[in-house]
Amino acid sequence: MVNALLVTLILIVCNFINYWFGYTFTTQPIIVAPLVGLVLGDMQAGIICGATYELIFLGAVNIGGIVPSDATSGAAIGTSFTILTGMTADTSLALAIPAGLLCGQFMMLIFTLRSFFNPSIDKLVEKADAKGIDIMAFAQTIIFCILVSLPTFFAVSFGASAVEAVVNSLPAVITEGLTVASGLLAAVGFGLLLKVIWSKKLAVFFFVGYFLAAYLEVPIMGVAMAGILYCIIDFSVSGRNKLSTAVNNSSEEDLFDE
Amino acid sequence: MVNALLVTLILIVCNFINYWFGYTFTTQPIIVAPLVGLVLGDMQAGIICGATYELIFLGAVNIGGIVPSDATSGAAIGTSFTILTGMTADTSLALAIPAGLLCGQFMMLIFTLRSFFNPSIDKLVEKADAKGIDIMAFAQTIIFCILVSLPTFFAVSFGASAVEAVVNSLPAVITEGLTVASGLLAAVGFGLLLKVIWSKKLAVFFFVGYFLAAYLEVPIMGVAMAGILYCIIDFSVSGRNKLSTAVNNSSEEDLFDE
Amino acid sequence: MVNALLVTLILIVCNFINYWFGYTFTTQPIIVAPLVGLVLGDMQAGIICGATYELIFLGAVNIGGIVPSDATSGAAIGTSFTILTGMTADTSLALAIPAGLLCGQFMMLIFTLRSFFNPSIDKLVEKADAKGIDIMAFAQTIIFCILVSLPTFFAVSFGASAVEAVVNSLPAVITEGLTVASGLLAAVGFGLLLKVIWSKKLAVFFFVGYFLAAYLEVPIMGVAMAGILYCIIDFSVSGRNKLSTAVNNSSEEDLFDE
Amino acid sequence: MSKKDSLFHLEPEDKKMINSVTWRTMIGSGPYQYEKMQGLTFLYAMVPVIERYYKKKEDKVEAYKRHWEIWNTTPQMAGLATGLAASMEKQASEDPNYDTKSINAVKASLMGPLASIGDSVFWGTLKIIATGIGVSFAAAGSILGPILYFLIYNIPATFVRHILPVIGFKSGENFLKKASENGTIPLLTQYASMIGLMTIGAMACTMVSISIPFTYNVKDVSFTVQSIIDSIAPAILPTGLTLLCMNILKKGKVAPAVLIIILVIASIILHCFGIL
Amino acid sequence: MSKKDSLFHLEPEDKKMINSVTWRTMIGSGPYQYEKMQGLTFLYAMVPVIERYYKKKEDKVEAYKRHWEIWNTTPQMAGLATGLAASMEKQASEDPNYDTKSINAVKASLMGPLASIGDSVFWGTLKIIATGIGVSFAAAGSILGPILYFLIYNIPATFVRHILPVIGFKSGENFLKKASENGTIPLLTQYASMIGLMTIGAMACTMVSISIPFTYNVKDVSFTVQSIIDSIAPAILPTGLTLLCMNILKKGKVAPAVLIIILVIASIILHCFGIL
Amino acid sequence: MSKKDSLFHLEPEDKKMINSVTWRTMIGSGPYQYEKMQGLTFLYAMVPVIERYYKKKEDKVEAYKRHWEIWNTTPQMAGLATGLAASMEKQASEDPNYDTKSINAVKASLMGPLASIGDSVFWGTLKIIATGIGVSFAAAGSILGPILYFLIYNIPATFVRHILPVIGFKSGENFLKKASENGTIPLLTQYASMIGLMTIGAMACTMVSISIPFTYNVKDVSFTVQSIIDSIAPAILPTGLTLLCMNILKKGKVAPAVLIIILVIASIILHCFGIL
Ligand SMILES: OC[C@H]1O[C@H](O)[C@@H](O)[C@@H](O)[C@@H]1O
Ligand SMILES: OC[C@H]1O[C@H](O)[C@@H](O)[C@@H](O)[C@@H]1O
Ligand SMILES: OC[C@H]1O[C@H](O)[C@@H](O)[C@@H](O)[C@@H]1O
Repeated sequence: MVNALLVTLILIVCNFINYWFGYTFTTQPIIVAPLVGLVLGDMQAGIICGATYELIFLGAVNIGGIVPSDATSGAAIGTSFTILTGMTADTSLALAIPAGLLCGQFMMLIFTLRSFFNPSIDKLVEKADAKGIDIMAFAQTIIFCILVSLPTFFAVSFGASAVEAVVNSLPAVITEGLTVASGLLAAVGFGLLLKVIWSKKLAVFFFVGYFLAAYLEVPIMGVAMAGILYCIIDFSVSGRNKLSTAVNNSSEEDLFDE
Repeated sequence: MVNALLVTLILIVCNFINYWFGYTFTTQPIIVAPLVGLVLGDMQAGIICGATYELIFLGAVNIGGIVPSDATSGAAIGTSFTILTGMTADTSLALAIPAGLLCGQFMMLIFTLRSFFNPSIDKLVEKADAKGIDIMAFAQTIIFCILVSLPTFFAVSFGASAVEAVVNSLPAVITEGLTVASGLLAAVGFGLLLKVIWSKKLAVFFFVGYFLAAYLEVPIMGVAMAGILYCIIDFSVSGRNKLSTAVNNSSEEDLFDE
Repeated sequence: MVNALLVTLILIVCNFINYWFGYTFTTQPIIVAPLVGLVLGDMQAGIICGATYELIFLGAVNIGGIVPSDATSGAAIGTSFTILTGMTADTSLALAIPAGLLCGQFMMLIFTLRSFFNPSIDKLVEKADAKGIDIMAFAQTIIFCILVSLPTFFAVSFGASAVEAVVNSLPAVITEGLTVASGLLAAVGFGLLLKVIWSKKLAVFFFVGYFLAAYLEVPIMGVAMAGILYCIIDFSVSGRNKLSTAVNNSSEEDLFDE
Repeated sequence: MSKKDSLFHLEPEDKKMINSVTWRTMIGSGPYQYEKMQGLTFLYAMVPVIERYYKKKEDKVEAYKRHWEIWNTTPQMAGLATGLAASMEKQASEDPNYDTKSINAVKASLMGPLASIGDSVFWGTLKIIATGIGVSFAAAGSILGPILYFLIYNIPATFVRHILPVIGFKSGENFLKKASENGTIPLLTQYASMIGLMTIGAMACTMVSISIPFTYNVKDVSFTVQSIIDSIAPAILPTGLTLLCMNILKKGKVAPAVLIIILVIASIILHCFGIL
Repeated sequence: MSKKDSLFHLEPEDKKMINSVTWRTMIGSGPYQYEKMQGLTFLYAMVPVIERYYKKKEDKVEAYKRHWEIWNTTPQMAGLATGLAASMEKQASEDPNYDTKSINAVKASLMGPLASIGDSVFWGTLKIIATGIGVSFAAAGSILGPILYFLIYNIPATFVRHILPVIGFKSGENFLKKASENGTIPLLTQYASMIGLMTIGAMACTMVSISIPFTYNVKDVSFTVQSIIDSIAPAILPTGLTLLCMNILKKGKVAPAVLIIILVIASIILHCFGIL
Repeated sequence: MSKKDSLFHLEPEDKKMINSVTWRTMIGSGPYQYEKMQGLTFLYAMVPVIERYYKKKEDKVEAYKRHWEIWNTTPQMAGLATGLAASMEKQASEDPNYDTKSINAVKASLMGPLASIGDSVFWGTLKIIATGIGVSFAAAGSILGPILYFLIYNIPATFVRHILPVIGFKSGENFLKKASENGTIPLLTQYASMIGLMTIGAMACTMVSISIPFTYNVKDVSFTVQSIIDSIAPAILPTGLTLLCMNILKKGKVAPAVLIIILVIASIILHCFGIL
């Protein structure tokens, strides 16, 4: 119970820092899991869970309000059970994945229900009630942070013993299969990201990235750098800069030039 | 004799599959040699000969009807003697290379003599004799396949013992020199290929390929991929696609885009 | 004394070959140091000093008549003391660096004082005295070569024992610090070179070079090659060659094309 | 160029207001809902602007109404719009003939481009870079993992969050007009997408792990299927699977959650048969 | 786009005919000769077309004559021409005013471009890729060598062999006209050559092997000439030799066979002196 | 193209003169001074030209005066200018109406471009390549270091030194006019700078060595600061330091010599604290 409360508190704080300060990504598994580990007394395990879940939930990103999976809650629940019942991070995927999926649905439910407050906002607007708007914005955010943390509270409070029994009885073939799945799942995430950015015309750059990483073994920072260099060359050397000088001047090349 | 017949049969089949089914490259040493090895009872040796000869005869390609060397016969003869007399694949180059050269001349002789049949084809055409044309096409192809396999038949039938004696008496300096030559000779092949594709304007891409392979150690598939990516970018991003949309639409980028 | 004379002679010859035959770079430490080593009886040490100083003085290049440091004298003095007193090349930086700096100032003094001869050249011109001009040009060059070698003569003649004492008394922290400095100092040199070539528009290529070396580990020759290939493609393929054909024809692609 | 003329210089009064707008803009998706999306955020961000420039209550009400509309973009990018809206509200408050409809028109036109630039830069590139580095430390159990992750992502993000409202406010409408006319916005969108695609292409093949352990023997030499695949093209399975997922998701018939479940089950089954 | 309008959809009757044309086109260089080159192949490929569209014997004869002409191109690419000729023959058979000379004109204009695209794609790129992978397995004695070689080459080649006649038939003359007018054909040729040159450039430096074993000693350190060359530019000898061969062959004074013999002799001699 | 028309063919008389000009041009910075810079070199290089074409003493004096002016460019490149000046002097001696002012105008206009091409090619690229290879051998104590350094630099440099005067003389003014009109010179300058920047960018990160040995321990795992930096971006410290130096030098307030001293002192101090 105390554990559940502590974990929930961590979640609320992480969510709040993320949503109130401009998407600081403190809700990402790699940050949530170590903190959960910290309050449950095994930060090391938390860090390792964080690494595992970060990749699993890599694509569970909220784009356009579609939440394929709530990575934050998934990571918190997975890490809690990993530490409380002593499983490995890989096995706990059997919990983290479904937990993330369910909580994701719950999150989208909140996004839907929240419209019920719109009439009262209309009224605040009619009265030009600045104070009221401020309160409403804060209230909606903080309540959201609490609500999305609740499932984790219930899961950790009541689930531990049941979960332990279930997970212990999983046959090896399933836990191994889960390990395999843990390698695969990032594909969904990348698929979701790609879906948003993909365009016929630019698709070739996906393969350029593939080429750099697969054949030249360039690390990801180098790939991004290559992309930026290409864009700068394309813009400023290959004569694409028919744009007004105003724009040109504010481009990044100024950096090293007074 | 049985060996010679078997090898010749393999050659005829390989040639026929190549020439009747749209250049399937079943005439390449890497495919012919293992099959010859198979019928002579040492497929393993055949595979290794195939690897050696494939590189030696790499550029012995029939472009514009010019046959610098008949790789198929060269490989068949070389493999046969390698297995029958127990030399190494490298030493047998002393046979495979001249055999290939001679058979290449013989092939071009056939290309020349074949014109003698043209008057009879003229007649078939005058009579709109569809059946006759069909037969003529088949006959010319199959007879060609048999003819180009004959030198191999004679070489393998009568050459073995003589060859064994000669090869055994080669001084080490020559067999070693042949090994050196086996490394060099692909240069002629590449030279022949280059001769066809080379142009002042595009020559730079030869060196791009060199750069990718020599400095970045990109394997050949990666080099081809780099080339394709460059072309797509050049076409669709750098604004070269002033072509009508019809063409543009059928370009390969559609692949992943409904 | 004999040593000092020998070293000075080497310096004069190196300088003369450099300045009379079109900047042959015989004044670079990598060439001067081994020769100094040769006359002092330990060429091996000279070669290693040469490698060390070449990097230290890498950017001490005379661009636009600004001499940040006289690499030649610095290398000669450093190498001499290294061999004569038996220090290591790294420690001798404590001498080579200040020596180079001082001699650099001396060199620029010569560049300034030399203007005093201009009136007499005016007179030679008025008289169309070809012979006189020839003599003047030769005299100015040879005297310069002797003058810039003098500081080294004095340093090596009189400095050895004093230097030995000083250097021996340097605490470890300083000699180690000098080794650290020896790694850093090329940055000044590159900074000087960059200052000259840098432009907002082309700065991106500095980072392209960085990318190739740091991420793809391309050696310097390969980087230059990549640059040349890029320029050729940019010129002849990407349609930048709106230049008259005259120019186009003399471009380097002709090399392999009759 | 004197400091006063600089793009980033603000008078103290303006600075105070823009600072407030900046922090308010940050709540981004905090009050997200499907009807007005981030509408409440925009409204909330405009409070200091409206309170400063409008004195009459009816003007205030009108202005508040204007900003209580649907709004949605990448939170880190929204500042350009709120800053711009602030400068437009200022003009509107000074000029009675100002066409206030243009304010919402500009907002509407900015949503899409800002979201597509922002989503590829922040979701598609920056987050992935941070993950790449952070996970490599975290997997080794080092606390540096989360710390580097947080810093690598937030240092540039914080910079963007704070500079965009200033740019929006200072450059005003003109900026937008110029930027769309001369093609800057589509070009930036394209560049952002290109870099995003490159990073995802690179990450998909290193971070999605899938390999076929199946081994077969010819005589005494043994080959794995995976080694053959690798010799043809390295990491082609992860890349292929990623593209497959994208295509499935694009068709829209399978929800991401369902796809995840399918993949988990498929992994278990294929593992049973020794294929994965 | 309904399936019927698709570029690749054919009516059953047409499908049967094109199928036959496809297989007949494949005999390519089978009946090659220096006078008519692959002329007999083209004639043979047109049999089902002529027999289907023309009823009168004189029309048939005329049509057969038309295709008993010199023809030569990369066999894998020829389908575009035979397919196109089929569609033109169809129009000619329906329209008495059809200018049948255009059929041969089109054929003549296609030979060059198809050969140059085809030769660089099939000889210059695909075969070389297949060799690169196949040989690496075969040299280790694995049967995978020939198998992968065969598949890597023939999977794409088969696709091309079967799709081109359909494209040629369906898009008809228009395709060709458009393609030459808007520059597609020269552009494709250029792209094919570029990729071909790149692969050959890459292969020449990895597959041609030549090195100078000559070693010399300075004091107790020993250096090989090869290591010096490598430090200046890796694989420069194979690349240089390849370019040299090309230049010699280009001048046309030395036949390839002679060049091969020269190189073999040179190798033996230089090896005697310990240089190679 | 017959040999006579070739760009590089010279009549024996001309050959003798240009040869002399070539060798004289080489003294380059030998008589450098801050007032006339390499002016004496140019004057000296023109001696055989003036003595050949002008017979009257007053003409000679006038011509000598013309070339006793400020001149400065990369010594290896100067031949283009002296060759060109020779051809212009020839015309001037033949045509009494020749506008001799144009000779100095041309010289003046060439100084800048030649210096910027030459400095990036010779100082920025070629010297650095030679250093990269030479030092790697020399550091291992091999005499090959200086030898390769000398050859790698001087083989191309000698070629350039000898060919430029011929080009300058043969192509005459026209060359220059065309080259500036059609943009060759700015393009060449740009290309030379690009390659120079690339090589320096590459060398700065491999030849400047700076690393932070500082190590810290978390539990029993120990991390060095350097390994963290490397995982974010390899060799970012040397590159950053180089750019910092450039910026400091560009501002012009700190002389190179002073900067060197500062860096040496800083190295010693930072090393004391265990940071470097
Ligand atoms: O797509 C734009 C934007 O939409 C929503 O507001 C959220 O999903 C954000 O994360 C996203 O950036
Ligand atoms: O060059 C076109 C074509 O010519 C001949 O038909 C043969 O050599 C083919 O292999 C080649 O593709
Ligand atoms: O900058 C042009 C030129 O100026 C001076 O003459 C010297 O510093 C040369 O080394 C340099 O190349």
